[in-house]
Amino acid sequence: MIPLSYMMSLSAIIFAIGVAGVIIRRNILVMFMSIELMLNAVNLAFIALGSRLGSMDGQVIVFFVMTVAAAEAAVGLGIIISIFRNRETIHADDLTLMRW
Amino acid sequence: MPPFLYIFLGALAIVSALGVVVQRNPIHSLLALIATLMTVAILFMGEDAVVVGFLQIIVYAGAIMVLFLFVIWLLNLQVETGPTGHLALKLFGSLAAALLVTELFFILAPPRLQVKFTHEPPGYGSLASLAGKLFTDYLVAFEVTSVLLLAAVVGSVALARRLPGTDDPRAAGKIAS
Amino acid sequence: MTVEFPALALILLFPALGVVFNLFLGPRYGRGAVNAVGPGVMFVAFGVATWAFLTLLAMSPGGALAVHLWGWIEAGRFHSEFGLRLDALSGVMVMIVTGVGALIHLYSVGYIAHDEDFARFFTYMNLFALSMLTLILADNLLMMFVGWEGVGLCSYLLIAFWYTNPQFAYNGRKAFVVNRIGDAGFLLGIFTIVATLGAHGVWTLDFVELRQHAALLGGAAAAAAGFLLFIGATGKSAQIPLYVWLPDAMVGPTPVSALIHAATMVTAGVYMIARLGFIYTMAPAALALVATTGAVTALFAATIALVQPDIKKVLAYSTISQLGYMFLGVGSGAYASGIFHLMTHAFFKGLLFLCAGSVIHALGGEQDMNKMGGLRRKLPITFWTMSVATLAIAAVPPFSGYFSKDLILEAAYDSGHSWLWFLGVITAGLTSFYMFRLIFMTFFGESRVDPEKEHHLHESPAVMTIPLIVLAILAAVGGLVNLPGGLLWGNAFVRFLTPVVGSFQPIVEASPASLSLVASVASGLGIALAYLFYLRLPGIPALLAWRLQDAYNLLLNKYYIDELYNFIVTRPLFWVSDHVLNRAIDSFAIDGAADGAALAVQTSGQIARRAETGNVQHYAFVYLLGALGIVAYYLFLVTR
Amino acid sequence: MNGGLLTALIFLPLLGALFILMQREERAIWNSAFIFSLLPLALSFYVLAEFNPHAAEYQFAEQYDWIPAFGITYHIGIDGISLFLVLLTTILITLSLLYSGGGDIEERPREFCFFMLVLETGLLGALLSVDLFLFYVFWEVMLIPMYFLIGIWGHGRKVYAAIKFVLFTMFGSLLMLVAILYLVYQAHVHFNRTSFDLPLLYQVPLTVTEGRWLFAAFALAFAIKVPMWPVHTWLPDAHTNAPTAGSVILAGVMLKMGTYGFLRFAIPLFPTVAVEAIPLFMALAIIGIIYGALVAMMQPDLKRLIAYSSVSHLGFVMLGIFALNPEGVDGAIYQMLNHGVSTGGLFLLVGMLYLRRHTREISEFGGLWKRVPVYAAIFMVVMLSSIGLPGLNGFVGEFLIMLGAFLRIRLATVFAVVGVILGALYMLWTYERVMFGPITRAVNETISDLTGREIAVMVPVIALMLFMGLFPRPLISRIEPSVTAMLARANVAQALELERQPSRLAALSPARHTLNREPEMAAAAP
Amino acid sequence: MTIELIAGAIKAILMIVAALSLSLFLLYFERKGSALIQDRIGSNRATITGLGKRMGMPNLGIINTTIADPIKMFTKEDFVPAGADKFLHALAPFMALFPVMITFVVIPFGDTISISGHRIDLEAANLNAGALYLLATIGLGVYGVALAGWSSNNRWALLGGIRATAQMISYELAMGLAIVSVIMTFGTLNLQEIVRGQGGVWFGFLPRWAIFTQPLAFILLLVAGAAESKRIPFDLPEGDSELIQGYFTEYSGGKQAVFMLTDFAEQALVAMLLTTFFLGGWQIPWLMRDGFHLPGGAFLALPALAVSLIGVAAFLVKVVALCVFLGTVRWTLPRLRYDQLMRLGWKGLVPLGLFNVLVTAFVVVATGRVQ
Repeated sequence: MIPLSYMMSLSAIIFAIGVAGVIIRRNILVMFMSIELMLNAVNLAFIALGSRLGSMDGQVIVFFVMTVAAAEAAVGLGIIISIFRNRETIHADDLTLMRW
Repeated sequence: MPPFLYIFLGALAIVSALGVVVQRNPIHSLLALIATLMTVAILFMGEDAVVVGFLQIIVYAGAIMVLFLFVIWLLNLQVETGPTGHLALKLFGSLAAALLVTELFFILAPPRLQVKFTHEPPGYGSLASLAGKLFTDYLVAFEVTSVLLLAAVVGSVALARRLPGTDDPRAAGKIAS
Repeated sequence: MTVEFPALALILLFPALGVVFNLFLGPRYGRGAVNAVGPGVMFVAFGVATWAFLTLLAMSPGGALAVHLWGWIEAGRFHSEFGLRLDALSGVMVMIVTGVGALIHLYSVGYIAHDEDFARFFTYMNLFALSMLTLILADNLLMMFVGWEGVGLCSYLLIAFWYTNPQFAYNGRKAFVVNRIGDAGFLLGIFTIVATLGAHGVWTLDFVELRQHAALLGGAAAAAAGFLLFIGATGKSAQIPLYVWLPDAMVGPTPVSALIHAATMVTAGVYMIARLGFIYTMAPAALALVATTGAVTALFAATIALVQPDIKKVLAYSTISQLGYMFLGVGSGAYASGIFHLMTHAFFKGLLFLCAGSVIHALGGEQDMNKMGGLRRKLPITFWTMSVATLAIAAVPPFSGYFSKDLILEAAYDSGHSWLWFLGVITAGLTSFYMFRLIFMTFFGESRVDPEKEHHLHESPAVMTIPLIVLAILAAVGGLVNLPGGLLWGNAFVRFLTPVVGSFQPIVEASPASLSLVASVASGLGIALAYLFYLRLPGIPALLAWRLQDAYNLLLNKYYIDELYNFIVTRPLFWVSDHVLNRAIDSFAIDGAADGAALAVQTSGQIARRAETGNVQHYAFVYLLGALGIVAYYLFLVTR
Repeated sequence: MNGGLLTALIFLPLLGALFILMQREERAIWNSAFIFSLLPLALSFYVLAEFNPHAAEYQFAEQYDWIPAFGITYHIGIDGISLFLVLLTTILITLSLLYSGGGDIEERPREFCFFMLVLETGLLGALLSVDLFLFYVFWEVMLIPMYFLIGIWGHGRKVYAAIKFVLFTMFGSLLMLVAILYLVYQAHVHFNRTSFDLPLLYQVPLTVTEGRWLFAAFALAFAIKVPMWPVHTWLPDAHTNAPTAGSVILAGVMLKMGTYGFLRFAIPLFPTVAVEAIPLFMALAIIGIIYGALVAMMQPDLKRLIAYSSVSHLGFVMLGIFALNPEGVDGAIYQMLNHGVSTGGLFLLVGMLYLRRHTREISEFGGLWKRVPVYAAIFMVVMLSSIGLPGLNGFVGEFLIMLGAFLRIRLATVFAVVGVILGALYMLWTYERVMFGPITRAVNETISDLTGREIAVMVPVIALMLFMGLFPRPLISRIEPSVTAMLARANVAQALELERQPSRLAALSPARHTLNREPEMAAAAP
Repeated sequence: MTIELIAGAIKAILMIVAALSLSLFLLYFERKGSALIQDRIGSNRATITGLGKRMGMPNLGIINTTIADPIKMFTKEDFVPAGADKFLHALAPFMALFPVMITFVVIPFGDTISISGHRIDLEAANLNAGALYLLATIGLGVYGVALAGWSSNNRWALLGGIRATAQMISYELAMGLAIVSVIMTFGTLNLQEIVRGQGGVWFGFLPRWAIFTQPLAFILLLVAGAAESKRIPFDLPEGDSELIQGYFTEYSGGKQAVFMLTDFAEQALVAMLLTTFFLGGWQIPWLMRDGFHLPGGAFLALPALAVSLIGVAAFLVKVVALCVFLGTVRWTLPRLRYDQLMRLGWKGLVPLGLFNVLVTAFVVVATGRVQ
């Protein structure tokens, strides 16, 4: 069986990539995708630990994470659409209405 | 799961994840993401989470990503052009991310990360076991989640739809607020 | 002993009714009703007062009528009531006020005949009568203070009666504020008494009780109280240093000047001191102060009166000086004589003002004596009555002024203030001089009235002349109530008052006759000089005025006292409050501090909010840094 | 013992407020508002009738558990100190609603009436609550409606004024909250039961230092509300920019909350400290009196002038309170009422003038008497009462205050009377500039006299002035027992004994348990 | 071990071959069947040197459809439009084909047979989560179409892609629900087990096929499957009259062939699914392991291997029959409008499916068959 720390490290890497994506991409959509990446990394960690600990809870959590991710995607994309309709852009650094 | 498979899938996952970030074309990013999801799903199965793995493919790859695809089409997104803004931010962001990875490595390195290894019970990862958990210990959470989904559906419709009879794009915003 | 006499309340009630009627119904029911009600209530009050006074006379000496109305301020240990008390002193005063008051009200009917604000006028007049009577009939110091301030208010209102003239309004305010200064002293005096007696467990201001416990007061407190109350008196009775308002008060309608600023209100101070004689007797120092102030004021005012061209101004200053006499009297401890002069003065000075009013009325508001002269044929009644009054004020025997002034000078001498007596004598001379100057300039010589007024010169209507005549009679014979000791009913008046105000203990003995002789000579000289200057050799005054220019101007401008006050008090006060307090401290310092604090917060916020770029990715980055920090900390923990 | 009476009194206005929110048509709004302000008025008069004049303790008291966990109870009661302030509140609210209905408030009448009634609830609650926490709640409740009243219906820099008002008051009251909590904590330490109930907190023994700090906190909160010099600067702005009704309530009742707070809380809770503080507060009060008068004299704006005159008058009240003897305190309470009536009246009158000319600049007026005799006459009376003419209400209060102060510190009174003089000076001057002289502005030629409604508003005010001036006894006799009780409870007499030998102050002050409670203090300390 | 591997490989190949040959059959039926239905002659030219003609037999056009057409297609020019995303354009057809193809591995085409002691399951991959796998792969089918539409930089193509995607996503739901109800009835995700569960008879004569217990689900799966495979009446994505060729407008030659292949394969797949889930897969009425047990007690013994082979045959027959049925439908019904399509999907099938699942759940609980 694959050592736990390997799986964890893999998830860490994917997570970090997701983080980087959120920070460096201007396109909200892609930032969104990167968030999904992070979620998946976390899921991976859950699964790995769960199987090591022999408890289903990890998988259950992942299940929930997916569901929530689905909801989040639905709403998030809806928001993105209405943003685009109102502002004609989905570039993060153009959407700075909430500044001083 | 045999090690070579792990190495292969891991590499694939990392590469495609990187693809998500570095691809300039949203569609390509999306494909890369899908690839990542698939690989991760397979990794799940390798970790005896078969059902969850399939669910991941069905829900994530099969449904959510299609949503993304639609949005990309709706907004008719093209390749990101022009200077992509805060280069310093990009630089430091990547550095910070790298730093994060290293830190996590330090934490997750074997000596520090110890879990009390227990053998998986029979039927581990099967639909039955998952359902068992879901409908006993996590029943409330489950129901709440269903409500959450319902809310999300209504919400996203309200957000995305235009007011009937108006071309005013802000109408969507009005509905939303 | 004291007799319950509820009818006393009526004396107050009727003027009160007058006020209510004139205020609310007067304008509606019109001139006739007001003319009837305004003086009417006064006459009724006079009737009631006479009734009460006769009852008092019927009683044995030292008796009093009293009625307790209701408890007023009762807080903690202190308590004071609304109660009326009519003893000899207040009796005399009430008679004067109601009597003279009634006459002057009557006179006013004629005087105000052409003014559309008659209702307001009589409202004020009645209100004044009410306050004045309250002041007099009050059976305790605090209630007296009510009247005290009330009359001040009325004088304010009446001086500013023709409010459209800013100057008049200003004079009214001046009168009130100056009075207020005095009243402040009065209040402090009250507090002193209450506090001192309160320490001995006596928490009252009732005159009777005060008199009983006066001994507890002790010299020092008595002196303090006396002094403070006297400040009040100087304010109300226009003594140095607070006399400045009275001359300006003359801008009011002349009946007002007659009633308030000659006959009654201004004498309140004298009354008060006589009323509290028992305190002053315990404080010789205070008493001496009173006497001195009185004498000095008398002389001071007289000198100013010498050169004033305005007929009412002359009378005003003469009033101040006569008041000075009264204070000299009471200050010498001869309270009765002070009151006596108060009474006679009420008669002749009231009369003088009314006559002056009649003259002015005839001349259509002309007050400058240089534009008069030779009026004695045009205004015979006015002339005769006025000359009677003049004789009285000039202390020509047997006119009333003679007896009272004599009594005062005698008292002054006997009480050891020989030099005050001397001042008094000089003043007497000056008095007769300027008074006859007035008469001569007004009624004798050739007319200097400008032609267009000349032809419609006319004697005032009966409603105005009748009071003149009545008062003239009083002024003539009023003095007889107190013939010098030894003669028929010698000292009747003084003896009548003694139980209330105490008898006068002379320190040095002198023959009244000689003193009175000196005084008479002085006044005689005055008259002669006036005759010389203004009838025989009319050039002299101008010559003198030219020769002694500075002195003349000094007198003409009333020693520049107003200017002085303006310069040392009023102006600095306003300057300080405006520039220092209002601008510098309030707006700048205090408010500035408050706003400054706010501003500081705001600016810091302005700076801080720069961090809010609104760019999600910046936030995410910072967030990530935070996460890094936490992980690093955890790392540090686990690796340690 | 009719329970629920006071509760009804407090919450009837709130009920009315909610009812008004349901009204649509403007007439209905004003009428219902007026009716709903009449109900508490009637109730308060009933209370007055039922009030036992000889009892010093709380009457009609009610006490229910509110938040038992923290010993917070809903404890309300009324005594001589608060009785007439309650009456004043109900009367003034009614009058100002009656007035505002007459065209003073054009826009958003519903919200206006709503806030007015909510305000009334807050005021009454603060006056009637015996539980410190309850008091604090109402104390803050007062704030919000007034904030809106100024901010929405005000004139000029209304928002600035509103915010300034709220910030100033908040600042103080938060300190007070801290003090309250500390006090309750001490109560817990000593009687190991948590309670915000005033009677209990009176018993809490404190070291002198604690006492001083807590007193300072309370005093600051109340002093700002009073407002004492030099924390008065919010007042002119708030008054000037508030709508008429707002100014009336603000001056008439709200300022009294500060002085009331001193009487009810600051002094009885920390008597010895209060006694120590006498010279300081008397000095501040006197500065307030003279300063307020002088600054008022210089104001070009009528409302501003009146505002500063309030500073002066409240200075008198503080003077009386800190005389700490029956005369002074009675006078102070009486003066609170006077100020409520007379300054309230003045603000109403100025409001009426503003309604006609839309300016409050004194220089804009002059010679008005000819045009508006009735107005001028009423103004005259109100002004005279405000400058304390004997026979009108103002005098009684001022006299008692100065007497009390004189019995405590003679010099104080000497300065106070200066205030009296100046009061006359600036008031008469103002009156002169507004009413006397020739008519300088053409617009003033056409200005109309008071309407029936306005006269109806002013008549009660005048009547009150005369009544309170001539027959103060029925009021004072009801006020007195509670005051004497308060002073006794605050054992000022004893404290004064000690004041003579300050060295023994610490030893003999109510905190005489200090010595034997040091250990538990140590124990209590975390 | 090795045997299993070999067997697996064989089975997989068999499955692929079956799929491909079925596709070919369908291609043929597409041509001649339609001609038959529409009373045309249909393709009948190409021959191998006119052999058949000489023999005097009619030209059934087999050569045209099964050989000529494919050759023609694969030899045509592979055209890539300008501005197209070449990579994706090339990738799309295979992304479409791949999921379909891998789906076949979980379809059981026969009973377990034992060769020299090795028990071999006649199913390429016997997954415990077979049903889930099914859904997953079908779900992935979307991307090929979608990317085809997008990558060819053509309005019609894009529209077609969008239509296809939406349609498939919508009908996957109904499909899933139908399958779920079946899964519930048999209480397993394993297709082989499901098929086994359909063995035997009720009341002595009625086969235990799920179509009898789940008729509604059958119809659902039938319709949904038709829609999923974008066949008429659900062929809006490639509705010729509107979108020329839909998402593969810009495809030609081999790539287009792959798309067509995908279509046919999908059709076959749907047929197999229906067979497996509802028509008892390889089961034959009254045939037990040892032979036929006819109603009325008659018995006909058979060897095990024979039984298995008959099963396989039966399976194929059923599938072909279904394919023909689907084809017939295709040439019988008119095309829906898009809104009708969506209404049918979301307002018709999905609620029905949910209702069905509900009822099934009640029944299952009531009959107490819950482990």
